[in-house]
Amino acid sequence: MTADTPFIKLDRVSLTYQSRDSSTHALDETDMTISTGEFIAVVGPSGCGKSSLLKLVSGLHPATSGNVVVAGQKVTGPLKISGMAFQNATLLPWRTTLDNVLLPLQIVEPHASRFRKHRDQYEAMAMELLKLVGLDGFETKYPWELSGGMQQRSSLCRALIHEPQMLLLDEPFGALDAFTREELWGVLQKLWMTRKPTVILVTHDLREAVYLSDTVYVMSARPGRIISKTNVALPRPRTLRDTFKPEFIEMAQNLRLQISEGMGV
Amino acid sequence: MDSPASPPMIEIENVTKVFSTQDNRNLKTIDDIQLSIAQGEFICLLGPSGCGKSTLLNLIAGFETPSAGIVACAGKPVVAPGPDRGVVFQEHTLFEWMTVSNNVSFGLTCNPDIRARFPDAAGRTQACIDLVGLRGFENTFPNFLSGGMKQRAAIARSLAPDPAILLMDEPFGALDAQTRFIMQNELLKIWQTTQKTIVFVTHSIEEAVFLADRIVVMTKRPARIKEIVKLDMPRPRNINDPMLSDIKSRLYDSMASESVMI
Amino acid sequence: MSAVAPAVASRFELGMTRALYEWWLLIALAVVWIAASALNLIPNSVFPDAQTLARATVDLVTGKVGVLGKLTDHVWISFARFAAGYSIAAGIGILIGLLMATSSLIAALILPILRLLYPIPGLAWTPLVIMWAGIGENAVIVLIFLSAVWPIVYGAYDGFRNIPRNYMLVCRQLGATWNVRVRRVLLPAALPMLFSGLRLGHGMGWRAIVGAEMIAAVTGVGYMLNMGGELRRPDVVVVGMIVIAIMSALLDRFVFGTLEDRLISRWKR
Amino acid sequence: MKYWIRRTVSIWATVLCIVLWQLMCVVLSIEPFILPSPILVYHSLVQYHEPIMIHAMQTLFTTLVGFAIAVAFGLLLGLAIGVERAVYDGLYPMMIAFNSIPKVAIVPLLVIWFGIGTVPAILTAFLISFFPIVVNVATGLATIEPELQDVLRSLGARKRQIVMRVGIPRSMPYFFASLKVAITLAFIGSVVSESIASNAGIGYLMIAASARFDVALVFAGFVVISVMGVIMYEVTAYAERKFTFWATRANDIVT
Repeated sequence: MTADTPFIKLDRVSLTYQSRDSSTHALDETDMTISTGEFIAVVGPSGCGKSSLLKLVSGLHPATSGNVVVAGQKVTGPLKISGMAFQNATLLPWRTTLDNVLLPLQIVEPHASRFRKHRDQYEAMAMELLKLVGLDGFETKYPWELSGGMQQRSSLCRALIHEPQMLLLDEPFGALDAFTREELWGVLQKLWMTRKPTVILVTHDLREAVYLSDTVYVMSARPGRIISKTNVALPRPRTLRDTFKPEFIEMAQNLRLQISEGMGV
Repeated sequence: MDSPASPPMIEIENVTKVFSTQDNRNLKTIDDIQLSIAQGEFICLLGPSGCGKSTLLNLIAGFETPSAGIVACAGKPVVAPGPDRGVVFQEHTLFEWMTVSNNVSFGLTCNPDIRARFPDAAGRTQACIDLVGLRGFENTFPNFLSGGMKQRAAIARSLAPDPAILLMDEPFGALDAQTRFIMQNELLKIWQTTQKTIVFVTHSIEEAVFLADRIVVMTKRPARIKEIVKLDMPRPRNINDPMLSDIKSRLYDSMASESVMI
Repeated sequence: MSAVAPAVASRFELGMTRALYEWWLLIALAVVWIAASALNLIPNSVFPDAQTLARATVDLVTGKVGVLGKLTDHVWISFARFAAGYSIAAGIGILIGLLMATSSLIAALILPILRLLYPIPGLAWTPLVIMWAGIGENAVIVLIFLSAVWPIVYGAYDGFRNIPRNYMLVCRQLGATWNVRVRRVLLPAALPMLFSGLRLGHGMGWRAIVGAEMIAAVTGVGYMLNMGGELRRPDVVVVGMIVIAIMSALLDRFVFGTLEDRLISRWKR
Repeated sequence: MKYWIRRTVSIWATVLCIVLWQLMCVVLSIEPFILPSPILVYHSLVQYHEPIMIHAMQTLFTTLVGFAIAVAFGLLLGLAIGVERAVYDGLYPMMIAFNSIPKVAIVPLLVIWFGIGTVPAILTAFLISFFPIVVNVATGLATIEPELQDVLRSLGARKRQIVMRVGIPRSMPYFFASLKVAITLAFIGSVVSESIASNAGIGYLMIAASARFDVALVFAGFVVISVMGVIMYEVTAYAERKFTFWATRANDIVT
């Protein structure tokens, strides 16, 4: 399913946040190897440094020690090859859905300098993505006219519009109700299967992790450390009905136990 | 419905609730519900959001009165809220300006009758705090507690006057998945220790299947009882149990037909 | 800063560095002003230099500027007037806010009037108040009242109105008595908003007192300041401004700050 | 029908108040120099409409000029503070100190510098009204969601791009909300300054009238002030609705 060359490699990476009068040891000696086009999920207790991992890989925050290598290069600053989405959709309320999706193209090169001339072409790209997530017909709506689930769909489109090689998701469905969340798993799976970016998904929801990913990493409580790696060999595309199958449930249950152990409960 | 061996703790007889809206329309939220709940039973009310589960809970609590039918607890018809039926809400439950122990003792000191019933309020308060695992946080203010600990304190407060019934309105709905799992286990422990009758409102199938003796599945508004699923498995339940996954699958289909997807 | 330095010294250093960092502009301006004073670059008729300001302060405190009276007397008079006007505003404002929150009928009756009167600046009432109450104590107190009362009403109304429904449900369920509900639940729950209304009202009242004394009184810091203007004494005006700023800051910081720490900050995050 | 009544309730309440006021004056036969009836006030308005007009125009002029300076200055300062941490650190303590001085206290100083008249009124209007604009614009800029900044930075956006694409549009609702407050304050500033140190404007007119015990004219001035205040407020509120219709989260805006 995945290519052999590692796309992301973390080598004994540690991260300590230093503030005025305290320091927080967020990540400790973490090793990770992620192949090109792989979908991985990171689960673990609250505040275990899962989100810090994303900051390191995206180059938004430098590691305190150790090496982060993405696409064969050591990460020293923002990479411009990643798309990000968060629990909060963070759409710009003064832009329509279409314009929100187009935002990265106005910033990232080489698109930014070509944007004005080739706007039609870019809009067609965006429309294609919106159609893929089921938002065609909503492109002229403003974010506040959309439901939470729709906002999250547009946020995913915005993260993917510049065709990033890497998609970083920080609990993207955490604020949605159960039904919408499960529906969006299907949407994300479809997006991934058509575009094949390398995905790191940070989540609380073990069923979500198993449903979506090729590999699930479990992190321990702070300071975060990878304590287990589980391959999910279920065939794709996966459906909600699969989540009631015994092997699925068993996998989720095992992860739950590992997390409890990692918390020292 | 099978009749429980002991006399029912809660009896809901042909209850209907109609609200009148601002523009003078009548909105039926609950339609002819019949349900009896045995002493010590753990009941989950499961249904789509906004279907009237909470209204049913409010009727048992006595916050609302039925438009038709009767709700009775321990053989007496419900006319007003009372300390015999503890309520735990999803949020805004703890008094922010009181420490955990003052919150818990509030129910023991807020009127003379109750004060007479619990001469050792301090001891009772400490016992409840210990029961929910909050020892060491007696003097902490709620805003300095995590979401799970807040709900622990809220449960302790509702348990303090020793109610026979605990009514819980999606109490773990605002917690993250991990904390929710811990709290569900904790609640089962408390239930087994205290032998309360619990009515628990939720829209999560997983939660209902993990907790309940009987799951009452409700339709979308106006809420009727769609089916009642009885679970005999011992606790703590193993989620791997194939019986449970069958039930979950069935409940999922049952719920899916009642909810409108976006 | 070296890591081995003793904690006390490093905290002091840190504090100094931070103060310097945060107050650089103010410190720079003060340095420029003192330097310009020393070189006699500022004409005293435009802005007082350091020496003049210091002398004016001493003269005013000791009462040497005959027509202007003693600064300390003015401060006390202004303060007493403020206390009187503000207390009345607090009492009446909280009462009205509470009544509005308890009855939607009262709220519907009062809100339109409130919306109409709130935007009218307290000082715009001055001509009317002078005619009704004459120049002097009463006029100033009424003007402070009229400036401070509106935010207090709104604060109390919002505070009592926005008490989460669940609090009342919990009280009903546990069978709390009326007394317990009011004293232990309603008042503390409304307190943060009520308090911010009181604090806002304090600011408004304090701003009004200067203008009111300028127009409608012959004593008080505002009057002294106005006289300074008429006597073309920028030094007197600047001393007055500084005194007023200090008085208002002291009240806000020490009275309201302490109350907030004691009553609210402990539990509100 | 009901909706229509609810929309106009403040007008009805005002009408009701005026009717009650008139009735009270007639029934209790209150002396006009204590409380003139609305009809007397109306007569005064008509009788003195020419001087009232002239003074009102003067007040309008000083208010608008002061307000315009405040908008330009406040917007620039707010942007500087919101974007640059060092500017924020340097200016913040001074702004707090400045804000705790009642602006009226500056009027005598302005009079010493510029003499009695239009300039102190304009400056008072400016000084009293720029503060909320600064605070709001800076708040809008400073509260960009960290996640959004991450999204933009991961795309390689420079600070200037973040400010232009997100910061400034985002601070616009805050800016327009602050205009409503600022115009009211500017109006207060010029009226108060006129009452203390001027020979023109509505503030001066009212003080002069009260010195002659012409109570009806004072009330007429009051009416003019209210009407002008409401109109100016509504104009800025209209501008807000028009330009930042997309900002539905009105309640997290500082006022």
